[in-house]
Amino acid sequence: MTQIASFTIEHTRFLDPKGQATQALPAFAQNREALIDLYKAMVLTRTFDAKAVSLQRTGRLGTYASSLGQEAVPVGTAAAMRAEDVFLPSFREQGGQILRGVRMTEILLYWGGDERGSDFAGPREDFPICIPVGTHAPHAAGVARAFQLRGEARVAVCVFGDGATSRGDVYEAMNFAGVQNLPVVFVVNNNLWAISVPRSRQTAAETLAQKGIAAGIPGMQVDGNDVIAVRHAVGLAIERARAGKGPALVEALTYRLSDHTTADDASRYRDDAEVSARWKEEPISRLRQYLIESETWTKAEEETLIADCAAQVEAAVSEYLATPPLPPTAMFDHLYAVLPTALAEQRAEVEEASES
Amino acid sequence: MTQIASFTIEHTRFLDPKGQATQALPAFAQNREALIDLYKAMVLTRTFDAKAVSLQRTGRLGTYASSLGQEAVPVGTAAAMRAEDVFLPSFREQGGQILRGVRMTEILLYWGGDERGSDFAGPREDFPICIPVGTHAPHAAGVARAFQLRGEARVAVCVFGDGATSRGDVYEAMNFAGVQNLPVVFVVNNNLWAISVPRSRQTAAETLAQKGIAAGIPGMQVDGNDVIAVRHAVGLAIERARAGKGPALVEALTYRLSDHTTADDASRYRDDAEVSARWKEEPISRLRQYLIESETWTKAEEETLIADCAAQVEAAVSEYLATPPLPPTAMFDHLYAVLPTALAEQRAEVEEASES
Amino acid sequence: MTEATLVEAVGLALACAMEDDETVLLLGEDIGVDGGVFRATADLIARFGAGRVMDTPLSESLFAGLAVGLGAQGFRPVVEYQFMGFIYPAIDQILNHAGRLRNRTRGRLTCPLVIRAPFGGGIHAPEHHSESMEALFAHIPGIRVVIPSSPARAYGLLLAAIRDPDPVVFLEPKRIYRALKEDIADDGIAAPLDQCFTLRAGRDMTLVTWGAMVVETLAAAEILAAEGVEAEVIDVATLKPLDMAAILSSVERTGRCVIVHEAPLSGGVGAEIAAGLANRGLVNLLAPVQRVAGYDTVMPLPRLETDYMPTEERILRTARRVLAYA
Amino acid sequence: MTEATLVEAVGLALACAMEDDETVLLLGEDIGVDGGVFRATADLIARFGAGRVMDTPLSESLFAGLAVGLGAQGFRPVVEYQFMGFIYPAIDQILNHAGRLRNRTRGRLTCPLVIRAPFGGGIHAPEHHSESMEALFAHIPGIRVVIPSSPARAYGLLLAAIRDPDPVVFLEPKRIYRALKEDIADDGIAAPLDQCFTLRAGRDMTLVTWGAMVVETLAAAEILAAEGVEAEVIDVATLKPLDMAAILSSVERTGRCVIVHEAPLSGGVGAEIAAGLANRGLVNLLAPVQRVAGYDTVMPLPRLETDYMPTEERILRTARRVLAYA
Ligand SMILES: Cc1ncc(C[n+]2csc(CCOP(=O)(O)OP(=O)(O)O)c2C)c(N)n1
Ligand SMILES: Cc1ncc(C[n+]2csc(CCOP(=O)(O)OP(=O)(O)O)c2C)c(N)n1
Ligand SMILES: [Mg+2]
Ligand SMILES: [Mg+2]
Repeated sequence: MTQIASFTIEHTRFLDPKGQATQALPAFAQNREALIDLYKAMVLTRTFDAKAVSLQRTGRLGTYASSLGQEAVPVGTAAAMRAEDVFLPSFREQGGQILRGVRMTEILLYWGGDERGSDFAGPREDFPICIPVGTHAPHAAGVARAFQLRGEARVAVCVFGDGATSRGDVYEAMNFAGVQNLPVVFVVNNNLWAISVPRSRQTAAETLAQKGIAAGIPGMQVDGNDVIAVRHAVGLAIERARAGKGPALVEALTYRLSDHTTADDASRYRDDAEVSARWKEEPISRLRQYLIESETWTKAEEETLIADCAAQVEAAVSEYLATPPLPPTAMFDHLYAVLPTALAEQRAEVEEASES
Repeated sequence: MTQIASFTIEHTRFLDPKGQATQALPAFAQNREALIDLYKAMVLTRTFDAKAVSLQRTGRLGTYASSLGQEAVPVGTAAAMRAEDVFLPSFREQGGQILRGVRMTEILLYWGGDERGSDFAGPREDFPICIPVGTHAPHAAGVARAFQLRGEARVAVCVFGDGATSRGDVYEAMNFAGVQNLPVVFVVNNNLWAISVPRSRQTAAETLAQKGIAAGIPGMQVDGNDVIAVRHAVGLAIERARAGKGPALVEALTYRLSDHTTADDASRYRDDAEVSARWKEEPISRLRQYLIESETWTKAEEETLIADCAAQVEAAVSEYLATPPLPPTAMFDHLYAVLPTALAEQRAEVEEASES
Repeated sequence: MTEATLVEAVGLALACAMEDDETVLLLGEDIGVDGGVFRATADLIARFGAGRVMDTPLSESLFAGLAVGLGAQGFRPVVEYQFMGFIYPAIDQILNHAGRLRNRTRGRLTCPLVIRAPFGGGIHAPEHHSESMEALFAHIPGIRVVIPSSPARAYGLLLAAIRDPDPVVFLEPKRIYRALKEDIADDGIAAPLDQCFTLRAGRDMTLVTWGAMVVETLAAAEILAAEGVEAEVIDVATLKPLDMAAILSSVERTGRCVIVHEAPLSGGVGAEIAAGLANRGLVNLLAPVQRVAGYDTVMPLPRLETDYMPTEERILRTARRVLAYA
Repeated sequence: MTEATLVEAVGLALACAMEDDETVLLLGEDIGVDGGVFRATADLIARFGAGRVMDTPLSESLFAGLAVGLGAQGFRPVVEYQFMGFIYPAIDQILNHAGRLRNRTRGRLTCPLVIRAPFGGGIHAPEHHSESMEALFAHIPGIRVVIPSSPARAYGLLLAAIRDPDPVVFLEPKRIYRALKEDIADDGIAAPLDQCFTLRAGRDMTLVTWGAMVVETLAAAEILAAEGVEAEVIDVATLKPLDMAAILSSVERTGRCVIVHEAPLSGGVGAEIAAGLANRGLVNLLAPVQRVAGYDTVMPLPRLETDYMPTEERILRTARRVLAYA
């Protein structure tokens, strides 16, 4: 027997659960403003999530997927991107979408059942939320291929969950990205649960990062509750991809503190004790602790931030609630570039019905 | 950064291209008869393939996929199986099927366009040839799950090509097999080409064996032109699986000396020089060389074998050519257990048409 | 007798089938301790164990293929897809393998699997959760497509589907999962496959439908009855193979037919029914056959979904036009 | 003017579109140096380079998704599936993404992709290589389904499909890939989508068909003509959206209609056409609409495939029955 290949998987963390630095922070984190921006984005995300859940509970929003406890993953990821990169989120990355300029009103419209929620005023090339798990990984490869063909220094960034790593689509996309050396970064939000299925029943692989090995692309794991680690590792992967060095897979290890969605009741399948224990590791208090201890964050600033986030979210909610639905005929208006004549009769029927 | 996982891939070979042992042979190969049986099975396969190609060329068979140069993979694999195991081949493993008792007449009927070719008289639980690449890997996992549920010490063995490793189905099946610890062995016939696409354009992974790492299952590579190595490594994997220790992936590195199928002309995309060079590594002369040099194989034995293989193949061909087609109504007769009344009219129409 | 909703009846049928026959197995996402996103399999893992009620990884293409392997080995797997919107990766296995295995091996290997999925709109579900694509399955040779429209039929038809020796795609109208309760004897008696159910007898016209649309169609029939028009209401139930004989014999009597389905109009199963009537060229047809269906558009998100779905009013409007036909 | 077979015309259209518009890209298995298993893309890699003519790994589900990403970025990807039998893993991407992207983003992101696949029986191909499953696509909202039936129409319709801003599934009848040559001007002029083509005018009956069945249908029409019956022959060409207006106007004149397709009868696109006629309730229909189609069985392996496929004789038999109808 001859050994012909060998691989290792590394784990990166900068802040431990108590907010203590475990090693020297990366360059970007030397900048107070940069860290505070990450902190603010996470707090805004949590404020937004809480409001969205309460809108759902009071019948003013459809099913909603909170990112409670996982804010560092989308926020750290989006923070590592440039404006001209393209973000392909799944359904739990509102934190990253907001940071990239998707309006909170749009996100509410989407979950409130209105297609205009995916017509982002902001990042026009970003993909809408992807519900069928993992099916956007091939899109990300396609977007990256477009960049590569045009010789653009842009990167496609695709986020999906631990459950998604069991989908053939995700594997096929990573494999293709590897063989074509595409500028795409895949980020796994490993929150340890796919609805009721724990990570351990999803795969026998010791890490999800090693899924990259099958595709011939580098895989690494980070502490997904440490936004500095996420921002750092995803940033390295993005800049590596931008430099033409190909794709990578980053596994961000975090925990879903909420139910799967508002339609779920996690107490049916998950121990409360497990959840309580995990609260000790969540990303916001961890970074706050670090900021406070490095004496760069005051109580006054915290209070201002909380008030500010609440106000921003309230404004978005009001705008959302005040948006009248589209007319029923809207279902025909962007079906094709030009409505085929064969459909004119159906459209007329809807128009008539909605007028009567 | 902390290293949290590491993996290695090993390569196994016993006989080099000249038929020289590179290390002590495994136990089974100490037995002259065992080695001669492998040799005979490979020669029979090559004889059968040559005949099938010539039948196709003369319009007496449909498209056919020869296994020229790759005989060691199906033969070594099937030889490592027990009768009660279940074989799930793709379309190039006739050598393994024949060894397991599928009649050559049946294989000819199949490629000749007759469904009875998949109604094996022999291994009744073996799967028929699978044409849609890689789609039988989930079947193998299902068969293995059946064995596991019934507590049977049986193993499902699934063979597919290097191209198939790019299919999501194959990954999903391996991943599931891993997480359920199923008694299934996946064998990749890595003949370095998927029609015109070379292995290097299929994936950036350095080996195909490492595809197992993503599924959390062991992967290993063997010299697929060394039937002893194939028989040995697949045998170890099968017995490991039988003992309840879970699935494995074996990559057998070989070379497709023929066109992809009789419908293909490989000279359009592949250098003749590459093919000629690879003839030096092919499995049959390699084992013959070893047998001759270890003085267990005589010229007379070789001649008898060749005559015997030719006779067996001729008998199968005659039987095949003498088999009249099914009546047209046969297309209804195994569509459902009982033909639904809604289809009676269609069947009657076919019956009428075929009588007139 | 147990009072049960449609989704509870599904659970009762699964339990009954598993009790009777230990080759019956369940596979799917979250069907174990969670009991399925609609709770159809609630408590079954406790009763039958994790061997027979298996939470699978998130691999939709895999499940159907796994079931083919299990089926060939003599098990009767029942696979749950969480929503029809996620079943499409399985079409390859259903079409290329499940529907063909018996035929291609001349009966040597068979595929007694059931694929369950909730479908249809009207519950304000997220994107991709509300479509009705039964026609994609109804065109595939070698399989059956069955849709129940009441708790009792869900119970009986699901039992029949599980016991059937061939693959069945069993689609559950989730809008009426909990719409009403019905007494279920839970006696293990299956309902017949391949047959329509006449839900209401009538002589003046035939309304043909299936799934959740049975509700609006029956309501429309009640209103027509109040106006003196007796509409026969047929629940097709098995969409493939189609019991055209039953539909023909009704329309032969009534002379008028309206077909109602939620799926997009073009190429929906309603087309096959209308074509079946057209092919037979009923002499006593008093009006052209009409279809009331979803539009040939993408199913809108919840704010407009009710504008997409056929309503009692649309059914009535069409029925009246058909009745008015000279 | 070049003389070209249907498959050569496909190649000419691809080359013309790539020459005109550098956002047009090809993806698929073996389409590069090998030129595609049917040689449709022969020489294109030499002419346009490996960037625009890309051999993909063996990942059918991936291709369509890749094309969605490329399309959203302003490219016009043309994806080749080697045979229709291997296209089914792409249905998820076509249905859940390609057909919806424009609508769900209100036109912000679009999907101008073309998916090509050869289909149909009659060339003694292996298992899974001979099916006709166009109806599965024709039911999907937001896409077009186009099938050419001659070299000239293959050229013109493929150009139109590539230039169309929305997704098109373009299915090529491989039995007639090399059946005849036609003069192609290669002038970059597209043929109209969404319209039927009348291949033969006639007053006595309408024969509606598409793809390879055009051959048998025209042959049947010739024989009828010799008997004094003038059949109009319509090639549907765009199966979705369907040009019912053209079919209706023909059948209104002729009073008789036979629909011919190779796909299984039940739920085939013929059902939608028959239903469209039934819904309109043509007053001057002289005979019931009939369909001549493949059976609702698995397409048999080559030894019996011609017993499955509609023949000129079956078309004639049905046409005569329709003509004899009182
Ligand atoms: C293809 C598909 N199958 C099933 C579902 C239903 N579903 C929604 S989210 C989810 C679990 C996803 O788990 P994971 O990928 O870990 O993401 P998470 O929800 O934990 O963020 C499932 C099964 C879906 N949306 N898409
Ligand atoms: C899903 C699918 N796609 C495409 C094809 C057409 N095809 C047949 S064999 C083949 C290449 C297979 O390559 P590989 O897996 O390496 O097996 P090999 O033929 O080399 O033994 C292709 C593309 C197919 N049969 N199935
Ligand atoms: Mg998760
Ligand atoms: Mg190969």
